[in-house]
Amino acid sequence: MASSAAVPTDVKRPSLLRLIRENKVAQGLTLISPANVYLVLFMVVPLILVGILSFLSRGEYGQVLFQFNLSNYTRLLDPIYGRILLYSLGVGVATTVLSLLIGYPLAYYIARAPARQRSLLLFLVLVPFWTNFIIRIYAWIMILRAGGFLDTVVQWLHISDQPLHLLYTPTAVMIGMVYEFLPFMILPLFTSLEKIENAVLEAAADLGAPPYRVFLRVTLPLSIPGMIAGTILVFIPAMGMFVIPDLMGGAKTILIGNVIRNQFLTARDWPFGAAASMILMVLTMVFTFYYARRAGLSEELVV
Amino acid sequence: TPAAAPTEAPPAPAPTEPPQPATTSAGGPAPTSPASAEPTLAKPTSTELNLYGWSDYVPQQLLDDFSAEYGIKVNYDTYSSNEEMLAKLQAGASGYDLVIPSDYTVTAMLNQDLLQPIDLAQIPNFKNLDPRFTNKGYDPGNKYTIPYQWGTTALAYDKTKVPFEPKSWADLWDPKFKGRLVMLDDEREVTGMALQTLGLDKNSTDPAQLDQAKQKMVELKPNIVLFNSDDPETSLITGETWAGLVYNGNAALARQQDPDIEYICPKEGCGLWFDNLAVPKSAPHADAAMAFMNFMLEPKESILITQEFPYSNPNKEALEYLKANDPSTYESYTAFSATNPPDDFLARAVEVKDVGAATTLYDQLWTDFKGQ
Amino acid sequence: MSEKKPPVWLRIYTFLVYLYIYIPIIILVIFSFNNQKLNITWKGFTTQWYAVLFHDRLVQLATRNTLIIALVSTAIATIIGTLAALAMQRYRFPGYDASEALMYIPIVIPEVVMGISLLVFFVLLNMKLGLVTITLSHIAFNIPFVALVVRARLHGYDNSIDEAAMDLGANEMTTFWRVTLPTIMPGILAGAMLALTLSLDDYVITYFTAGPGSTTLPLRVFSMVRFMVTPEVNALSTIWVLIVFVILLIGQLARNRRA
Amino acid sequence: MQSEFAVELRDVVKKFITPEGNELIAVDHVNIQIRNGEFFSMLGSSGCGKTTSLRMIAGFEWPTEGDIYIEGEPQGHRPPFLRPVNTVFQSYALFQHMTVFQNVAFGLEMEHATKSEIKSRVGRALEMVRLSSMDRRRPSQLSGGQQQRVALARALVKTPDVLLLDEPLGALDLKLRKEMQLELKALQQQVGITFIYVTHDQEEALTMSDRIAVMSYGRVLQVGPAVEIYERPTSRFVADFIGESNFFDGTVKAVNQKKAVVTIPAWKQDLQATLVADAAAGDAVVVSVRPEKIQISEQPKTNDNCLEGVVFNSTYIGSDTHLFLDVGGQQVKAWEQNRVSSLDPHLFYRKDQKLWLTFPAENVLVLPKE
Amino acid sequence: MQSEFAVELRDVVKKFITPEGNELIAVDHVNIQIRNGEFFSMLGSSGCGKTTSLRMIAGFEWPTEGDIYIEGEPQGHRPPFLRPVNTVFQSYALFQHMTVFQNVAFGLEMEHATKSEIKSRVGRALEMVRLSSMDRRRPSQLSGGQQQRVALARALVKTPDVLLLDEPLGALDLKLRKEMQLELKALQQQVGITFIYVTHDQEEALTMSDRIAVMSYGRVLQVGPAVEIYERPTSRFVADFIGESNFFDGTVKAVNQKKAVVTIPAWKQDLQATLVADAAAGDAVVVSVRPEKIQISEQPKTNDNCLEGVVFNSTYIGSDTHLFLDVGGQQVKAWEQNRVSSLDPHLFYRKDQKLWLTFPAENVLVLPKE
Ligand SMILES: Nc1ncnc2c1ncn2[C@@H]1O[C@H](COP(=O)(O)OP(=O)(O)OP(=O)(O)O)[C@@H](O)[C@H]1O
Ligand SMILES: Nc1ncnc2c1ncn2[C@@H]1O[C@H](COP(=O)(O)OP(=O)(O)OP(=O)(O)O)[C@@H](O)[C@H]1O
Ligand SMILES: [Mg+2]
Ligand SMILES: [Mg+2]
Repeated sequence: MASSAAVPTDVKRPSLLRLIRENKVAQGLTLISPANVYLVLFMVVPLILVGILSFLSRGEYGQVLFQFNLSNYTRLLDPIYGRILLYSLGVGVATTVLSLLIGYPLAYYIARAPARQRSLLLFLVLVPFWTNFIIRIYAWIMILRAGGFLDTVVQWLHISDQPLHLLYTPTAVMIGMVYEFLPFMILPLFTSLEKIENAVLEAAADLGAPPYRVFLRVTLPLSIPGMIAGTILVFIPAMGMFVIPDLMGGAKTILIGNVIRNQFLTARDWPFGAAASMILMVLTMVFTFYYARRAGLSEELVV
Repeated sequence: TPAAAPTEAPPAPAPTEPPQPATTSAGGPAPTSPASAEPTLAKPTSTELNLYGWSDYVPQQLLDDFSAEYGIKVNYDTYSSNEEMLAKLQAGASGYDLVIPSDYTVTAMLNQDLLQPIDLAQIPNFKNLDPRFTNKGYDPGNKYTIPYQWGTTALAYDKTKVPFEPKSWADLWDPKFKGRLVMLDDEREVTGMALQTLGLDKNSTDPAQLDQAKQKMVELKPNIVLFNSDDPETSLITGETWAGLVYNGNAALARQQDPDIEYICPKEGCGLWFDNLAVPKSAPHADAAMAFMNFMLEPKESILITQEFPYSNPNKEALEYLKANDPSTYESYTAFSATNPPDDFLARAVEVKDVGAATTLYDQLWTDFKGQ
Repeated sequence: MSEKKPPVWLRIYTFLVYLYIYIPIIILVIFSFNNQKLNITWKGFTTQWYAVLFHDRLVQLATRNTLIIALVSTAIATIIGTLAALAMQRYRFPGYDASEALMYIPIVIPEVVMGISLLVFFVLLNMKLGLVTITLSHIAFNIPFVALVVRARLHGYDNSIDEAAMDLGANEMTTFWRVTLPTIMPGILAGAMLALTLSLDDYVITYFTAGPGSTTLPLRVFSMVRFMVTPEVNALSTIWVLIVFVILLIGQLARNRRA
Repeated sequence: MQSEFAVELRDVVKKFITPEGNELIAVDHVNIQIRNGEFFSMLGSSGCGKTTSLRMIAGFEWPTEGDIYIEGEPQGHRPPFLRPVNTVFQSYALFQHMTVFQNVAFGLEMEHATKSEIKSRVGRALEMVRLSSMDRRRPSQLSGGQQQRVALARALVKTPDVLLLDEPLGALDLKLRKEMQLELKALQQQVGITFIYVTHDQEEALTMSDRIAVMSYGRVLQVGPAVEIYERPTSRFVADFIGESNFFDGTVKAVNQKKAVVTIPAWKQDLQATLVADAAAGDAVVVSVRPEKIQISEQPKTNDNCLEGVVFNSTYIGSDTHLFLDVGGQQVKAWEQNRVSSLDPHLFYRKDQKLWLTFPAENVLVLPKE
Repeated sequence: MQSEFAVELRDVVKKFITPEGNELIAVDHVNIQIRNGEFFSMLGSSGCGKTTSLRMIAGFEWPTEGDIYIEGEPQGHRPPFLRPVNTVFQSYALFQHMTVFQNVAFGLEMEHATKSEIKSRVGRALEMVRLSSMDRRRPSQLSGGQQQRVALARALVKTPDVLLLDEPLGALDLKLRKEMQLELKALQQQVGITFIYVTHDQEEALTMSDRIAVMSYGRVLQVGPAVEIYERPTSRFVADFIGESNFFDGTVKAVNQKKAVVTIPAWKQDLQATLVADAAAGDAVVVSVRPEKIQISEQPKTNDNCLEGVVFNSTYIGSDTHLFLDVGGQQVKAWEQNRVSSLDPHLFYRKDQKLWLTFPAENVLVLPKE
């Protein structure tokens, strides 16, 4: 850097500016620090509080006693929580798979539509997603409940004159869950499908592959990153979701989300709730990281 | 006034009703003269009141009247379960002047020293209350709370649908009810019901008894199609359910839509609850809160609550006022057991108490029961 | 392939999925004109609920709060998130992976936990709960989503256009404002849209961080439907959908113009 | 092979509807017959319909009118995967998610070839393109030239009757492109498959092809061997598009079999010329002379077509020197090969130097005026 | 302009740390002096450090050692926006969100020029590149060649002391590239700005440059005018990289001033040759002969360096024919210009035809063995 001293204009500039200008690392840190500082302050610190909380214990009247112990974690060893966790996993998986099955053809259709139509079609997928969550759910309840819209249609079509009694069944829960998470699956799928050039598909056909084999051997594999991103965005929240199962499923079962919520809102056993959420977080963290690493999550999430 | 416009039933022309109290209370001091004559009754200096209450539980008209009378702006923020409110105050949330905890929640709050005492001398209208509903176990002498509304949790059923007329909780275990019952999504009420069915104390903390209750509940599970604490009446109206454990309010609403709905306290007993106004320790405008409690007890103000919400009113003067000014509403109020339970009904009603450490047991039981 | 349209079954399927997506919205709108308080079955046409809505002071207050929170938090989150995206996409620095991990936290923690932990946190700082605390929380969970989307857009950004700007005499600041920013604007807008959506729709976290007088629309709507689903909420959401349509439509047109 | 022709386009028309909604005739009544085993090039400027024609042969597009015959069979709307032709795409269109081996094997798997057969045939194909060592790599780990070879192997391994190549070397840089040209040509002679080669690089076409079809605006202007196309273009467009040429307006003065005398008004002088298309005395025509055919001398020559010119620019490009002269107000370019070491100054042409140009009569072509 | 040199690289070294963490010397003790107003090209194969050198002059990178002088001033770490040079990027790097006009105006706004001044200067710049009519379009609405011209105008409008161009024509197709080459050259002569032109296309460099620097692996091998580089390369690499050449191993037999006699063992024969670098009798050397310098005759010539060869391949490329002959077991390529109409068959060389090749002594260069 000795030579630089020979350059008057540089000497004049404030040294800090020069430091930043010449140091890529400094630039990177400058840009990232606002986010890091903010997230550490408003995410990490609060979570540390929860972490500490998970080692304390519940007072008789639901207040938090500063008695350090591990009982909250040992209590989680009770097989019932294992069962609940598995059940929640099941709901998460079912939702993810169904959204994938329902969303994939749509994403494919949009990705292959003429460029002019694409953004419109995509935007149509997003609109309902902008209304209020709870209202969407109640709309579905109105549709599914006995004598509701669906029954009316069914009777009008003379398919059956008996109410279907769909509401408060697992089917209803799935209808609601998939509805809620579909956009999160379609968006990433769309972006990865859109990236596939027509020429590659033509090449496959040219090499003797009939359409279905073109799909299985080329389209599908090339859209895996999108599937992974979509899976993360759907599976995680679906696993923690409990409002839909409660409202549309009749609250007859209990999910990990309920367990955590109940600790804070009915049993008022915050330490135990904290412990449960710590475990859940660690699990999802591991899951996400494993997957996110395998598919540049961000690259697939173009809205 | 639009706030009341949606009220469809009771037949009383509720939309036109509210203005009268509004106008009268404008010239309020006259009728309340005995109270306001009290030299000790201080006019609040605060200009704001942060009311933190159940959603849709305090009539907009009442708030407007209060503001008109005292020139105090009321912020009405809502919660939808005692525990939501408790969670926030327990965490130390401050700024709220008035909350509406239920009986057992009062106990919990007192134990955590979250409430501040109230000076009954500041609340002359306390005398309007029916003694049956004051001086309760959770707050002897009403040092901290003023009754707001009360009600029951009991058995509602559609008499045209049920296979037979249920007389006791035990009847619900009948296979004929398979997939036809609705239950409050509330561990204390449901477990309590099971305990009562077994002839045990609704607030039992004995692990063995609770375990029995659990077994009993598990047996009932096939008959339950829905747990819902918010609008169980809807499923009764649509016929998705025939019977179930609900709040009196739910039963009343169901009755408005469907006259075939009955509401009884089975022979094993049923539930009883009280909602009260209380002032958090951290309240910045306690004086306004006190003023509101007194104002709310004015008969023509208190009755607004009954006209808009289908619960029971502990204010006997208010009911007298209703009888005088709106007989038809009074009629339907007294006629139905949900709003005006007969004495034998009340006699069997047991209120839920805070069970302290045992709460964990109930939660564990509930988790096991649902996690089956 | 120009004249080869997608197979019939796929077109039908697509139509059905769109139907699935829109039926609830249609029902919602229809029942906003239902003349029955316990909005269960169709009882006849009325527009009274819109009148009710327009006089509902709590809803108006809530709308105001919601908009303030959503706009402010979106704006700030978009700025911070965009900077982060730039850092992540263009630079390597110590603690890179840690920063990335940090970004995933809000995506993976259960909302209740996030809400409670923020509540406890604010109380310990003894901050007055209200619009400020809600906004702070929304910014927190919005930053990662903005960063995620903007990053996707930055992927494949041609750095030489920045160099070109400097070469033509623009210093770092001018280069950023005049060249970098406009170029990645579509990505930033997309990110902002996502943030806005999440902020407008959030219930749990908002509930715990809310204080006196800071009720938002989701909170209000939730308590409205909690005990009785009156058509008023349908009317509310009908208007909501209308506004959203207009907003998105404008965004859409803007995007088309750019393209 | 029952048919004499590997591929035949009979009166093929292809219309597109442009996004703006108006009709666009991309291929306009094209008739081409491509013989078995020949290296056939389609040459034309961007947008003239080369790719479209190729895509119709491959089956990605269907003719609006007319039909395409492969080995004598009409193809109609037969889908690509049923046609005995394979394509090498300009963008290569490799499968990024497969290794080099899997890419090449793909086509054979579609034929349900046995594992062992696939192994050996893919092996041979990769050898042919000298990539045996890289069969485990992914396309992203290969250089442009290597990816190009994979695309080639992938198509060749199917041993199609016809191989279609759409500007396969377009993406490579000059030096590599020249290399690959020779390789491709050698490969074609080795495997004996019919190649249909699309390019807009005329030098490429000349170097590699047995026959060339020159296209413009969807029409075929001339079909013939490289030499014919270059030495005896039948239209000004072809003469101009293939290689470079000087053009002068003139009128035919006299015609005698294939010879003609043309007057160039600009010079008030006659040129002895050769007829390519027929023309009659009095016709207005264009005369075309290739720059390298022009003989430069410092002294006037006695023979015909010798004119005086003045150098106004001379560009040294190594093997040749490009001279730009002014001949009676017309610009004329002439290429001189630098046979002897151009270092000794007297060999350089100076600006404003007077020189004599001779246009050999057999290289002065008479073309119809357009 | 106080200094004789527009740009000077003094002993410049640039090291990079590769992602794998090992050190890479991209530019290795380079010394170059570029005169005011000259068209200077940097030529070299991919990865040899051309772009890096250019980026250091522009100020996007800083030398690890040595320094860069512009108009005699050391630049040190001065940022790009303070240097009197401008760059035309290979990727054009146009601002997609601005119109053509705004793109060109950008640089002037940075100088805080007045509205009216900007308007007139941009107008002139666009005229210069013949885009005046398109000033309202966006880059995405322009063809490659047009975008290229915008990039050019954008840099030129700043009237820099030095213009840096990094393979500006790399992305254009052959015909357009040739056109733009002449245009650029003309433009440079018109505006008289110093051009530093990076390319890996030797023909391009030869056509356009006043002087060329040939680079390889970060080092400069030879700097000189096109003719010198082409006709008198001082190393085998240069001879091979610039144009094409035949190379034969041999040993110096005798030296006499600039003349030498070299024995080619393969042929057991001596060649009269010219010395480029000095060599002494007995040295093992490489002899280089350009294909177009070789004279072909059907009868043996009496003069020196005349050898017999057998044609094994002849490729017609229009203006020339490329002959590949076998001379005593060694492959020799010779370019013949098709002066006379190649249509008459006897003018074609047949495979296996015997021919006589003469290597003119002044074009047989003796290069050091590497
Ligand atoms: N799918 C399509 N829809 C509309 N027009 C098209 C379509 N495909 C090609 N065209 C038009 O048809 C004409 C011929 O296109 P084609 O690709 O065959 O040209 P080309 O000779 O291959 O040009 P290039 O050398 O640039 O590849 C062009 O004007 C093009 O715009
Ligand atoms: N930022 C960098 N970090 C590490 N190595 C680099 C960097 N930039 C260039 N290099 C290396 O320096 C060497 C020279 O690169 P440079 O771009 O100058 O080559 P070039 O002559 O321009 O090649 P080309 O003709 O392909 O553009 C290459 O090996 C390249 O990989
Ligand atoms: Mg093409
Ligand atoms: Mg380069």
